[in-house]
Amino acid sequence: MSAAPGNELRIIGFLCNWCSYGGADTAGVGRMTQPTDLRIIRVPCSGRIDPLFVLKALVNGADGVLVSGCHPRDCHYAEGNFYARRRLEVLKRFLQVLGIDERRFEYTWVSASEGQRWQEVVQKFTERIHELGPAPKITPDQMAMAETMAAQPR
Amino acid sequence: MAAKYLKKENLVSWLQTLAKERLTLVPRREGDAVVFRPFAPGQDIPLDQQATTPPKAAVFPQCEPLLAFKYAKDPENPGKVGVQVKEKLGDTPSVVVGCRPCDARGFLTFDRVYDSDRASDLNYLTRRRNTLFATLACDEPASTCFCNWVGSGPADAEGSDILMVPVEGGFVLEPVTEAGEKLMEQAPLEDAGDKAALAEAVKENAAKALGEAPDLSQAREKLLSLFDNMDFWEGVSAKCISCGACTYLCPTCYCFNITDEQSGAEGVRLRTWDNCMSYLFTMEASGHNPRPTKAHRLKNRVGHKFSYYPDIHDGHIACCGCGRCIKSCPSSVDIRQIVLQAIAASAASE
Amino acid sequence: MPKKSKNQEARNPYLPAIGTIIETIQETPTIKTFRVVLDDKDEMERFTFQPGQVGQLSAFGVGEATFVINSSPTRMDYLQFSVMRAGEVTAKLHALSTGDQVGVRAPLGNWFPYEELKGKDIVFIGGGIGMAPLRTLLLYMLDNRKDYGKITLLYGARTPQDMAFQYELPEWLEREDLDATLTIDVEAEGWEHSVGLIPNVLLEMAPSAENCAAITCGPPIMIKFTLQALQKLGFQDDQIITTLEKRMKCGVGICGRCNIGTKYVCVDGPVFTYAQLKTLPNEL
Amino acid sequence: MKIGVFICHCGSNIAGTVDVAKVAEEVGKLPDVAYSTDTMYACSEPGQEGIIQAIKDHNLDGVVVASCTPRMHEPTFRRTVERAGLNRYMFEMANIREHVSWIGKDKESNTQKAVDLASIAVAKLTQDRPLIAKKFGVNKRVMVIGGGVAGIQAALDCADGGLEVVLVEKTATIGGKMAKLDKTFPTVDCSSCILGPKMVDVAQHPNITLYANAEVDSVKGYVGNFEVAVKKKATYVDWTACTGCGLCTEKCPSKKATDYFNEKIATTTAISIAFPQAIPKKASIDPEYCIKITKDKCGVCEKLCPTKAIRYDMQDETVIEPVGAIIAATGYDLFDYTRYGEYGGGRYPDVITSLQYERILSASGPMAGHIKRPSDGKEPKNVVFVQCVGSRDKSVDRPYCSGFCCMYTAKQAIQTKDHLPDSQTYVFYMDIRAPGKMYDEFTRRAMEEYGARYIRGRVAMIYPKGDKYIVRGADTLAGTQVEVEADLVVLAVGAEAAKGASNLAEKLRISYDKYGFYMESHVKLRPVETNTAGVFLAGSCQGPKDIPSSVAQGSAAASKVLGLFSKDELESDPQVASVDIKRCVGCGKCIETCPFGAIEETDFRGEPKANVIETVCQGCGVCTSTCPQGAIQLQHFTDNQILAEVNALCQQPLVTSFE
Amino acid sequence: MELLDQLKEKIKERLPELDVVIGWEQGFDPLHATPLFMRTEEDVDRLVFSPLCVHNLASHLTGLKGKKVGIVVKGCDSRSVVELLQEKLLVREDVTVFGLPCTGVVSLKKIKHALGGLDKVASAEFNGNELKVSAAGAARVLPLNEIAADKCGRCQYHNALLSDVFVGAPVEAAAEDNYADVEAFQAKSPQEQAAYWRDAMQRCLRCYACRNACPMCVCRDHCVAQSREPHWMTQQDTVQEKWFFQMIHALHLAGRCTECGECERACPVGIPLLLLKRKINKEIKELFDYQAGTKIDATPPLLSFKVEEENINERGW
Repeated sequence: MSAAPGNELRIIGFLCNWCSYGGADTAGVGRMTQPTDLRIIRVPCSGRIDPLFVLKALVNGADGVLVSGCHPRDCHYAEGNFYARRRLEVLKRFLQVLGIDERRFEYTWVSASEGQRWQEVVQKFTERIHELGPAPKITPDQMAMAETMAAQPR
Repeated sequence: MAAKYLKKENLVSWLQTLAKERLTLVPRREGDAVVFRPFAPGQDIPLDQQATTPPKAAVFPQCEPLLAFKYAKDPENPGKVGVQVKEKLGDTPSVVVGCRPCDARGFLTFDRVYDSDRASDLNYLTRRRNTLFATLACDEPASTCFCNWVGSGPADAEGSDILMVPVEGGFVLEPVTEAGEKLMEQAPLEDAGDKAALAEAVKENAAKALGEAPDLSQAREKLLSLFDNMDFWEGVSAKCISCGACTYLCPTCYCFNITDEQSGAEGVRLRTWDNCMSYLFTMEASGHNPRPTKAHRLKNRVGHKFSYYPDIHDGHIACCGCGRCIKSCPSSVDIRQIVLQAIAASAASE
Repeated sequence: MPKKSKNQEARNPYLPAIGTIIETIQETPTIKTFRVVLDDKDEMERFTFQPGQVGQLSAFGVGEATFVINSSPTRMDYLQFSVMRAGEVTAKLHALSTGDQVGVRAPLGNWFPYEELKGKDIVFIGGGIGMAPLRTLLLYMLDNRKDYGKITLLYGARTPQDMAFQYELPEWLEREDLDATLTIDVEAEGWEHSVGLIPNVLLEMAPSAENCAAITCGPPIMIKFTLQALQKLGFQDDQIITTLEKRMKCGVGICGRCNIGTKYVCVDGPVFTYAQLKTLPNEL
Repeated sequence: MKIGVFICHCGSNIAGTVDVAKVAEEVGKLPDVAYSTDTMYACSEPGQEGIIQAIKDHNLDGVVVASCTPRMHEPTFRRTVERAGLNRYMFEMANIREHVSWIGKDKESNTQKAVDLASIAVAKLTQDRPLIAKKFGVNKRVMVIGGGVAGIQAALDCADGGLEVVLVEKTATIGGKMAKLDKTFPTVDCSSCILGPKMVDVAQHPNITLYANAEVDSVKGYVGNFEVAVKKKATYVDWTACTGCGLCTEKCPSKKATDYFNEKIATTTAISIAFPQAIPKKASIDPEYCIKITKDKCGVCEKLCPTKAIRYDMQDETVIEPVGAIIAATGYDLFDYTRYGEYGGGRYPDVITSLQYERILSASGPMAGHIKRPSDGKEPKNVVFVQCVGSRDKSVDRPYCSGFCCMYTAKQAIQTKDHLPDSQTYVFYMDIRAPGKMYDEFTRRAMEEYGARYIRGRVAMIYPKGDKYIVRGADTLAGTQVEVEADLVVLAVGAEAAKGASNLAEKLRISYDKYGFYMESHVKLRPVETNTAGVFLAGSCQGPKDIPSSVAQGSAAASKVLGLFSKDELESDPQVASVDIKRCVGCGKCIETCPFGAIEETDFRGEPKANVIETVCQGCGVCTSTCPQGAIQLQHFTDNQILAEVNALCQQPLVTSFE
Repeated sequence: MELLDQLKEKIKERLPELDVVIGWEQGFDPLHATPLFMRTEEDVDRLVFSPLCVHNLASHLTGLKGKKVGIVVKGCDSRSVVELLQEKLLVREDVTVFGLPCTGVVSLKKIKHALGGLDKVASAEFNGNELKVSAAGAARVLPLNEIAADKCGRCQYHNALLSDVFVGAPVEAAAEDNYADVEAFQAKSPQEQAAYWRDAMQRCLRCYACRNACPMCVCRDHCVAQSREPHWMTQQDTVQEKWFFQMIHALHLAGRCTECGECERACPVGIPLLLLKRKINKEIKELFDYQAGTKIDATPPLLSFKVEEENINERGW
């Protein structure tokens, strides 16, 4: 699918159904204007988010990935976000060695009532991704160039 | 054309000439490995030892599209979706320079299967016809080499287009095929002169260094007779970890998998190397697996190379003796030992 | 470097013909039948196959799977495939309906020795989806009825709902020139035919082995006990014919996974006599 | 697959900033989309009929509606597709209103975003499988936790409705906070006169089993089939023998035991009955003060007891109660006013809480209904009421209004005047919250008929001066500093979540807000439901409530339970985890992480495998993201379904394109 | 030698009650040891132990489920056994651990660099802290510390952490691991890092030796790398796919990897895979003060949580 028109970047959000997706709804109900880059994927719980989904999106060329769940201690499923918190923190730090700018991934907690907070999160994260610009892509052309470079004597 | 001499320092200029017309694949050091990559000027070309990976991918890539497909909608009736398919053949003229006789010979094992009375694999054959081999003869065998066991040798020219014999200061190039001869015409060559005799000596010494080869002709029946002896196979496969290092580094392993991938309305049917040591190789949708353990799978791998394949293909062993499976096996499984043990074990049980 | 292909036709063995589904039949909760016509009219007209040969059906984007062509070469209005839902490809195929297109690579493999069977009595023993390969030969023989002796059919399924080809069972049961018996594993309401496991029912039926061939296909456990039953009834190994199933990819003997020793099920099979199977290494 | 896509205008809500026709056209190009259109109101009757018609006309096997949030209308549309013969899970929704049209200004960007969101929904739908709910039986017993007025009401309503009820009360008697009150506003009628009969009904109702002095230990199971372990705390008195005659309490020599019922303004005996109308009317021993238990002396009660009910060696006992639903009615506790150092922090004996004042006012209380200062027993003249102690105060993290303090303060001012006609009352208040029926009139009466002087402003400080107290505060209406000399100061302490409420919430797997009040399922529309099926709320555990509201909620919760139990079988949500037995290696990691204990190890041909107890699984998917080989998949949110969504947004180019 | 004799004796003592004991024997050339599966006393006589015994034999344990298995372990190997036991992937009663003290094993890659190749090794002999090798007609003496595996330089557990039979005198030393290698790599810019992995992954063959050699990769036959349900990866040979697999591998090992380095050792094309796992381990250590494979009764940190995490900031915006 083609990227969006204009200068939009591809930002993917994974939101838990009970809190953050509701928070995004609340922001919508409150007509809280947000940048349009973000595309939200709804999951039942932040605990459902395998860090690999985030990596998959980044490897596939997403410019930014945002995860949001219920605030710790507020999980609809009691413990899901506690697991998520550990996994996502480890993931964030893992990026530091993969050559993926860790700022392209963020996780946060937004409750269903925090429409304004959601607006701020989207605003800030989108701004950050625009500051970083489009993620470097691995294209066949680039690979060919890398190959030639690598063939130089070391 | 007779044998000619190519000075070491002229190798690069020859490669440059070749690279203008053909994708020219030469060994290159990458990390701890030596792999075949497109020649680039200024690169170091490690020819002193066998490359880590064979040039198998030049003809049989790790992954290639067998066909592409596309779903197209009937504009009048969006509920009706048609599909079109297209074959995808790779026909880039290529040449591999600096592979070993075993590497080039490996494709002969492919040829018998990929071009038979039953079927002709056009994807393979198109590449095969467009790929030439300028093979470097071996001057000294490695501890893992056993090409002489499988009917070959360090200067075997079968499967190659040019044989390059390393001598002091350069290579003696012997044309093997017409196409090879043409390639040689593009090289800044000198008359071989007394280098020809040196080359013969190199060949002789190398052959001698390999020592006596055991007789594997009985392996065909012996391996079959051991088919139901699972104790034997469990014993020899115990240290195997069922990975694909042996098969993917093997110049003769030709098995593959076919999978589809789709993105939007378009997709490809991919052919990828497959590994008979994998549990999934024979796993059926029902959950039944005729080769459920690594013992079953190693039995098939060894059996296929030294028994079933020779049985169908005039006694040709589906192994070129390059030794990579031994050298690169994380557990140092030694296929030579298994074959010898099989011969010995079945002899003992008789 | 081979210059010329040994295979003179040299058509791309991996390139499927495109066919359109003209009809689907939900045979059982897990089996769906597809009737397919190749889009290229000439190709469809030229298309020939032998009873027992298989084809690879493509659901593009998911992959291919092998099914026997269970229509008869004597009735070439369409090619029929019956698909039991097991893995990803079959699930995708089940989602298809009339008008959808599929890829077809067929015919592949060997076939039932129908010529050699001429003049003999035939006993068909099918279990579950194993009835599909038998159907093609049964239809062929019914269409060439005079060439064969007494034809007996024993078809069993777990429950009445699991019985495929219900649309033609009444005809088979009624035909004078076919002795058809249906059986299910355990008693069920409204079931008027036999009840019992196939090997047991077979022993009760006790067909004579003399000048007879038994053709059987079904789940492994059924085959195992059916073989024992047939042997009890005096059938020799070369009188028993079955068809095998293996994980296949290329279908033309190259990709290397469906072999049993030296034999490749996709090209040397899928039809084997029990005598032939016995010469193969034990790796079913 | 043949998918139908319906892009909703929602009037101009969506169509105003999204080119819906364009979205329909773009999404219609996807290979699996057989029909794509825009519709004015997808959720309206004609909108739904349009979907049903399209399913039939185009032989669709799945539907995508791009409209508002699925949290609103997903159930609506699921029913719609079901009416057309599709499985209800062959439906996906794209939220192009809350997430697109209402928050983005640029029509072009919004349109593209709507296309993307609808495409994600299509991609997910191609991976969807029909799911079928399983049915399971219901145990038609209900447990009510908490024996305050809300719990009593819920228990009685359920019991009258024919259900077996287990009522669990933490203290030795039911009645809760209401039983401690002297009078109730705005009628100033006797609290125990109206509550007493209900308490007796509980004791006598054949359908109610009462566990007083008991607490919930653990909760297992799921709606329709809970197993609650109730810990009956040792009372050291065999209640089956005790007749509540009270002989023991008269003779008990240990008289310094804490009197919780009287809010600690008096002491009681080590063996006691909370109050004369207690239900159950049984004695219990406070082991901390019992001379026999602490020093192995005395034993007077044992000797005296006519029914030989005393058991000094009694242990806590746990009983398992299988029930099908649970009503939490655990009430509230009072804010700990000692946190206000400026009000003496608990050091001034004549600065008391409003509930202590209730006990002073009560004829059955320790002062027999005579208002006396705790310090010297003198009748006070000036009584100062301070409102919002622990309410509407961010500095003590209690920003919320406790709701009922304004009313009971007015009531207490009136009662003060009734008891002590010469007294003068002052009320420091912030705002008067009196929105109920007859409430505002009532506070007016306090001011106008009973002469209570209302001063609008916070009290800054209370300090002793001689045997009196100076209450210093601001009068924000007059704009002056005020100092009032008080004989007695009554603090209108706010309500906060009951102690241990969060602990119980975790056992019940319900959520609670940051103050510990339980979260209802929907603030407006599902006020007594929780997000855990089969667990309901009543009374102040959900937030501070006055008596009529608590009673109403008790009845509401009871009606929900009666409604739930009107079916013999319930349907389980099929969006639960499911194990691919072929892929499971039996490592048990999912068992370890499941928050609900919904996964157990089973044996499959000698191999350990995970098995999901479908009715216990809540569908969070933690297991799915735990399992490395993807053997356990949350249905409707499988890896492949989510990956399809990711790939719809960004996918690597294929190695070869068709052209 | 004495150690080896003792070990053989102990194994022979326990052999009757065991189905098999896993150790090492001499491989196809003097530098290669190879796993040995001992079923008879004669098999035990082939046992060797030297710095060439690089394999972590614990990788074979889960494949022998249901059998009574003895296993010879070095300190690092024992951590894998501990981790497997902790994750209940092994039954304690079924495993007999023969623990050894270890002063380090070699890196064949380093020897290869020193010799210029491993193809023609004629003899190899350890003499104190030196390896004497003759190859291609020339003799070389290599100090052990120059050819020791990287993991040995930072080894904190020279002695088997768990053993039913411990043979030999425990090694006293224990190094600190400051993850200097990880730090050094992290100092590169994201672009440099990405380029590094892109180049390395390009030669990946997808042979899955890294996975199959890993003692903790217990999914193996059911690995998501090749499954269609779930369909995490395509079979395309793009750098992205190969790289993504390594991300899967590393994340699935988060809090479980005992850093035996078998993934990296097994890789036929020499991709430095351990770095990825070490990075995660470094973070796991910092976040949860946890080291995999050191305690049988611990819970892996990603399978547990704390309501209040000490080292994770709540990430407010």
